[in-house]
Amino acid sequence: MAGLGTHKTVETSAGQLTYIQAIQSALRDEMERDESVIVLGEDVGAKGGVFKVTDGLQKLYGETRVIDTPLAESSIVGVAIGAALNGLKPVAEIQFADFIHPAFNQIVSEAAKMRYRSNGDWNVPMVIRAPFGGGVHGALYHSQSVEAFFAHVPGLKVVIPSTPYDAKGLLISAIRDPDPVLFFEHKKAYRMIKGEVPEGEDYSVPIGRARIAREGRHMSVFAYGLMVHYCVAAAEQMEEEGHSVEVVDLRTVRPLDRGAIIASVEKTGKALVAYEANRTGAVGAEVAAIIAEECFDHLDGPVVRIGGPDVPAMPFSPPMEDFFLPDTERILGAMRRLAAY
Amino acid sequence: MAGLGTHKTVETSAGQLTYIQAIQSALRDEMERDESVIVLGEDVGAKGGVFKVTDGLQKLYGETRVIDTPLAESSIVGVAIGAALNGLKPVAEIQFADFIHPAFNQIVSEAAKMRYRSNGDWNVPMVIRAPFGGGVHGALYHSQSVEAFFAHVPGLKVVIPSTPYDAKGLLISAIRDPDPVLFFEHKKAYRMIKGEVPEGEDYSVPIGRARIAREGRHMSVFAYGLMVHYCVAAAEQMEEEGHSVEVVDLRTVRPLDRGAIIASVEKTGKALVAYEANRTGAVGAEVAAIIAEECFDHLDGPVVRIGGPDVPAMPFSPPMEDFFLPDTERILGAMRRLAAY
Amino acid sequence: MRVVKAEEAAQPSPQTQVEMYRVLLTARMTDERCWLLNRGGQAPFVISCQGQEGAQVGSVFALDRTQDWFAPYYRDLGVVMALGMTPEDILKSVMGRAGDPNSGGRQMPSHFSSRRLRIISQGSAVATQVLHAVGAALAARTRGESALAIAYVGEGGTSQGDFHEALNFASVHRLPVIFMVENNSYAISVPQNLQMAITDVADRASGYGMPGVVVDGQDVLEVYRVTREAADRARAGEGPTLIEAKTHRLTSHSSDDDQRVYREAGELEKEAKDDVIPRFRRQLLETGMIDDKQEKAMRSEIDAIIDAATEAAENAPYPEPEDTFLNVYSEGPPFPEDLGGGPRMREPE
Amino acid sequence: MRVVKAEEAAQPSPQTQVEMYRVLLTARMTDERCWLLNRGGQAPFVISCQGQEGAQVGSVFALDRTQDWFAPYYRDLGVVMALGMTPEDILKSVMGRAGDPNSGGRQMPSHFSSRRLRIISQGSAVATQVLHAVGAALAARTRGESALAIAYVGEGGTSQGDFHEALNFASVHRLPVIFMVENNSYAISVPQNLQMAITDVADRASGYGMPGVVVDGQDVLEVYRVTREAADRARAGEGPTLIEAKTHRLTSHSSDDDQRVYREAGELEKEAKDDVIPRFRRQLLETGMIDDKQEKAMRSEIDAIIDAATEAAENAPYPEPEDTFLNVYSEGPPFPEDLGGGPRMREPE
Ligand SMILES: Cc1ncc(C[n+]2csc(CCOP(=O)(O)OP(=O)(O)O)c2C)c(N)n1
Ligand SMILES: Cc1ncc(C[n+]2csc(CCOP(=O)(O)OP(=O)(O)O)c2C)c(N)n1
Ligand SMILES: [Mg+2]
Ligand SMILES: [Mg+2]
Repeated sequence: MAGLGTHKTVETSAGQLTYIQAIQSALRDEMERDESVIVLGEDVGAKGGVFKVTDGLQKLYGETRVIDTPLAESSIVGVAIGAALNGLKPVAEIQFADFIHPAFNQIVSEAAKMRYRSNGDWNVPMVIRAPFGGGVHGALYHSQSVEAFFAHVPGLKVVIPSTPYDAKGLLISAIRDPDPVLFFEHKKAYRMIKGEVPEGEDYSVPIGRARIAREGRHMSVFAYGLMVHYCVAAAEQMEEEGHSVEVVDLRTVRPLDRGAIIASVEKTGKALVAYEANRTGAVGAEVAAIIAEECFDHLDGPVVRIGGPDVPAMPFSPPMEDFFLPDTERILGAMRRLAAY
Repeated sequence: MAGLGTHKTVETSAGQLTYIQAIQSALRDEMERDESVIVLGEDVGAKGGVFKVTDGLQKLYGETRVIDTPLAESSIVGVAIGAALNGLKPVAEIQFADFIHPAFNQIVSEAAKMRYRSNGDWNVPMVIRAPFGGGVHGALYHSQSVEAFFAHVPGLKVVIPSTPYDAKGLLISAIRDPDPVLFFEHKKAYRMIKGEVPEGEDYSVPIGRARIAREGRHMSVFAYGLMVHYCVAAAEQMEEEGHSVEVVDLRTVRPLDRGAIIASVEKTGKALVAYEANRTGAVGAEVAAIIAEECFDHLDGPVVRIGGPDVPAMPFSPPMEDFFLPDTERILGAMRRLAAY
Repeated sequence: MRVVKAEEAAQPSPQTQVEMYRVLLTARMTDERCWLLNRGGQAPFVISCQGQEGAQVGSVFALDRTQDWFAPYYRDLGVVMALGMTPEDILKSVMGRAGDPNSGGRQMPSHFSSRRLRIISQGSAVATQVLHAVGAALAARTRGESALAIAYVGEGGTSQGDFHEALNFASVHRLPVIFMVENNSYAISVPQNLQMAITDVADRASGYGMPGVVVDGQDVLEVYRVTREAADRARAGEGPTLIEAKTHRLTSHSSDDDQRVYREAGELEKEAKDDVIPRFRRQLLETGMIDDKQEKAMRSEIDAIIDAATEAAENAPYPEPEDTFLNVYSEGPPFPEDLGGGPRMREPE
Repeated sequence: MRVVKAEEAAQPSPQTQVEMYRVLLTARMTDERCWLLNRGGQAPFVISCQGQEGAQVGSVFALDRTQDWFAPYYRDLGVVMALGMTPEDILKSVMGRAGDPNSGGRQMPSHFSSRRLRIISQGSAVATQVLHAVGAALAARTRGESALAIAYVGEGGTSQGDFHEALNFASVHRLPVIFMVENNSYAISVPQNLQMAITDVADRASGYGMPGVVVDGQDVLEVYRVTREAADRARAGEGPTLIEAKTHRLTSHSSDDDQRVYREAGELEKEAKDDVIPRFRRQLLETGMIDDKQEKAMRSEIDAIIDAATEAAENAPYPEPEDTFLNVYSEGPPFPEDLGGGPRMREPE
């Protein structure tokens, strides 16, 4: 595991990087480029993070720029806010998205509202990184998808990349953004997903823009994070069955790319949203609501949602874990039914 | 102010109670009926709460059953959870819904998941009461509507009454419920809304069932809390303009009464959702998504949402506060446009 | 009450002491004006500094107002006035005018903010600002500056988890922070004995390996002295200090509260007798730093300033309704409904 | 290290001491079996009690297992076994079987729970359980029972706001609670000096007006004695106590961690030499409470039990996939999609 983490691996890999390597590379490039960027969190120093995302950074940039914090998320975020107000660009790591809740008040009441409540006098250029998502035997508290809580909060931006290219490009944009950005990394994608990432060159991907992961004419499927890959796989199967499915990778869940969502549905007339979070009240509901409000004249069928079941979280035992996580099969089934509608 | 608060007022009022009196009466009846019911929170004792909801309770039931807690919401909820596990039925007061966030982890990670994670061995019979909503010059942190955060969480129930009858009946159900219930009281309704409440008689209103506040044939309008009254007023105006509008008071936002929502839209063919919370990612999005998924064949128009603007919260200055809060006029405008669609 | 040894160095000059008195008076008289406006229906909400100005003004004058960072809470009118806020700034905020420098009329009164003065914007949730001060100190230390940060919080606020996490983080990293607890022995209606099982909040300091100091908050010069000592320690890299200023809340919690419901009349009278303003005034008269005539002149000067400020605030415009949409994010909203957009009102075509 | 005066009364009987040793051994040997299964690919995750069993077993035996309340954390295999959990219970949970009494295979291993044994279910978020123990104690006190509650937490967990809020609430209301901190000087990779600026967590107690005791966690009888004293205080209405047991984490944080990356080999060897099990064994042999032959017999008995338990667990069924929907609320789901319902798969008609 350690090997994968070091930036060495990043340098020697020729163009192709894993999702986690792309994130490591973005962190290192930005810390190299900008002295005001610091990293703080639990175990991010000597250990290099429980997933090794920050591996090697403390050796490179020292203990003042890579800080092992006490075990207290509210302080990680609250201190990052104060540091951001005084000129630093903190990248805070929450060890698992499931443990972001103790910092909820600092994120929602403070970071999100600082610019607004000071009428633009203050701003909080801060990134909060956290691994999320299931399928790694993490059970109830190491598998959660918590993005919906923050996608409801004006003042925050919420980014969830699905590819190494976007992971690096969006993390760079997040670090350079003058406002607080939550950056959720799918932990199952860390080593499973590989892809092209430009060497050396300084590129970034804009926050708030969706990406057409796969063009299609008969149906629009909206997803983000790991689900994008399952949706593309299902879409390819549908192609063989004679249905052309467009897969839109939202990439940012706040702000949602309304224009891209509406344009795709106006083209295809059918819409499906797939996500891993608890089905009710999630980001998928907002996507469906936008479509129901904006695309009525173009809709040829119900807006279908495939989400995680409405149970507290993903259980540990394999049969229940598999049952919880939406997969290619389940998405394919919904696509077939919607196509037949 | 004090006068209104005491249960005396409650007893002497003949059938007609204000919204706050109905809540006071439910609290007192349940504390009288069941020794295991306790009340805890900031200033709930000697002062009787900042809105006087618990006024007089400490005199009646003593300091062991009406507890002034330290100023720390996470401990209010965390201690209530532990007390509930050991046989009490705590009714915790969060002084303003805006200040529930420090307790977010205890509510979402602990209370909501206790039954599930113990496979049904443990349960948390607890109520969390909090005044919410705007229009009282409360500014950014004394006006928020936070229900969407909790309506996304399996394991929680979220109740928001709009009338004195429902406020008493639903609070009684919440206190008797074996699972954690969040009970949000609209602070502007406390003294503004009056209504019939049966004297003495022991009644309750089931959690999870919507109420048809006003029958109609041409359009369905879904709301909860104070917005219900604005919607009914707008619907009456619409009646004069020749449009029959049905207003559905959701009353519970988790679980939503899917059956009632679907039945109403199948009848009218048009749907509008009005709420005070930030528009994006709120309960209104889930209602719209349910309709888009279940009622496609019956819809004669887009599902329209009227929500609070997507800015951090309701500002203090009167022109901005008025601008933020959806009112009868704004709702009426949306009804007219949807009717004309 | 533990008191640290006196230091002549830590005595403000006569002229500074007179200046401190002027700020004390200005804060008090501005606050009194807010209550008048509240009764007159021009200010929906007032929350007071009255009684606590000594801890506020005494501490700010002991710090470096050209570089230090301040995270005050809603009682700290004395803090922000010592830093340069004017009665007009305050009255505009009490009346929710566009010209309110704290928030442009968005926040309740007394939610102070000014980037220019390094006053960190505060929300209403108590104790969150304590962590922001720690972060500001971390940033200053990272850049090798000699600036420090001070956080102000009530004794009730010390019950929040954030208070504990802030003291712990600051002490682990020996950051240049001063934690100033204004202990007025009430949190709205909750007395100290229901807030904590100890007499002195300062006793919490040893649990973080930092010095804890109790000071009489009604003694401006003592507050100045202990704050100066804490500042010297902080700048010398010796880490944070917890200062507890024992003080009094001379008004009800806010204009929405009536403390006679939960407090003994006797206690209120006793505290009123221990008011910092007459006490500091006496000190200045005895040491001859000011005479009766000068003091009266000062009061009428300030009165005139506050009258002018009141008129200016009354005549100042409200924000435009649409200003509600501004300053959610740095960029203008690319997606109106999502980035600070309005309720959707347009014709569904 | 402050140590409280010895009390003969607080010495467990010889037969109890042997019983305590049996529990120590059972916990240790069960934990070792979990690691074997992990290497064998039958257990995806293991998090260990190894090294901390003394503080766990010593404290439980000092309490009233017929009425007291327990809020353990994931290291506390020794606690739950002292309360009656069996190797089979544990192995079923490690293998995610339906018969896991803690969670029916829903939680990661070592997230203990049993209403029958008054073991409060724990999630993964550290330190939340400390407040639950305070609440359980409040309920017992409200009903006038003599039961107390004990919360176990690591020294890293003490950095959480909830730890502070729990100690504060319990001390204000003088509740019958014992806070047992198992200080193994690491939080995953973070050493104590980066977790807090003090040597003894027990020093935090005075900030809450409660007694703080440091005890050698490798000394089972000392842990028993100080816990008994805290329990007597609690039942006498004298309020909570903070006990810090100095102990060692003999394994990596979990099966996902490798502590050699961040810890010195020397430190690891030194701690291995201070293992509680050989130490308590020596004590029992010296006092003649057990002899070598009996001890060996005990080990093989336990081994046999664990072998049988392993087989039983391996043959135990997994939960049904659809069990995922159960126990979200008390009532069956009236609205399947909303109350524990499944992803919507039905034909949109
Ligand atoms: C998190 C949070 N909970 C509750 C409140 C409501 N509230 C406002 S001030 C206050 C009392 C604060 O007391 P203290 O900290 O002693 O400050 P003081 O007002 O006495 O100066 C309370 C409970 C709040 N603002 N924030
Ligand atoms: C709120 C929260 N943040 C982070 C984690 C991840 N985590 C699990 S255990 C642990 C270290 C705990 O250290 P300590 O409290 O000392 O207990 P120990 O493991 O040393 O016994 C961390 C950071 C968590 N479980 N919960
Ligand atoms: Mg106070
Ligand atoms: Mg530890």
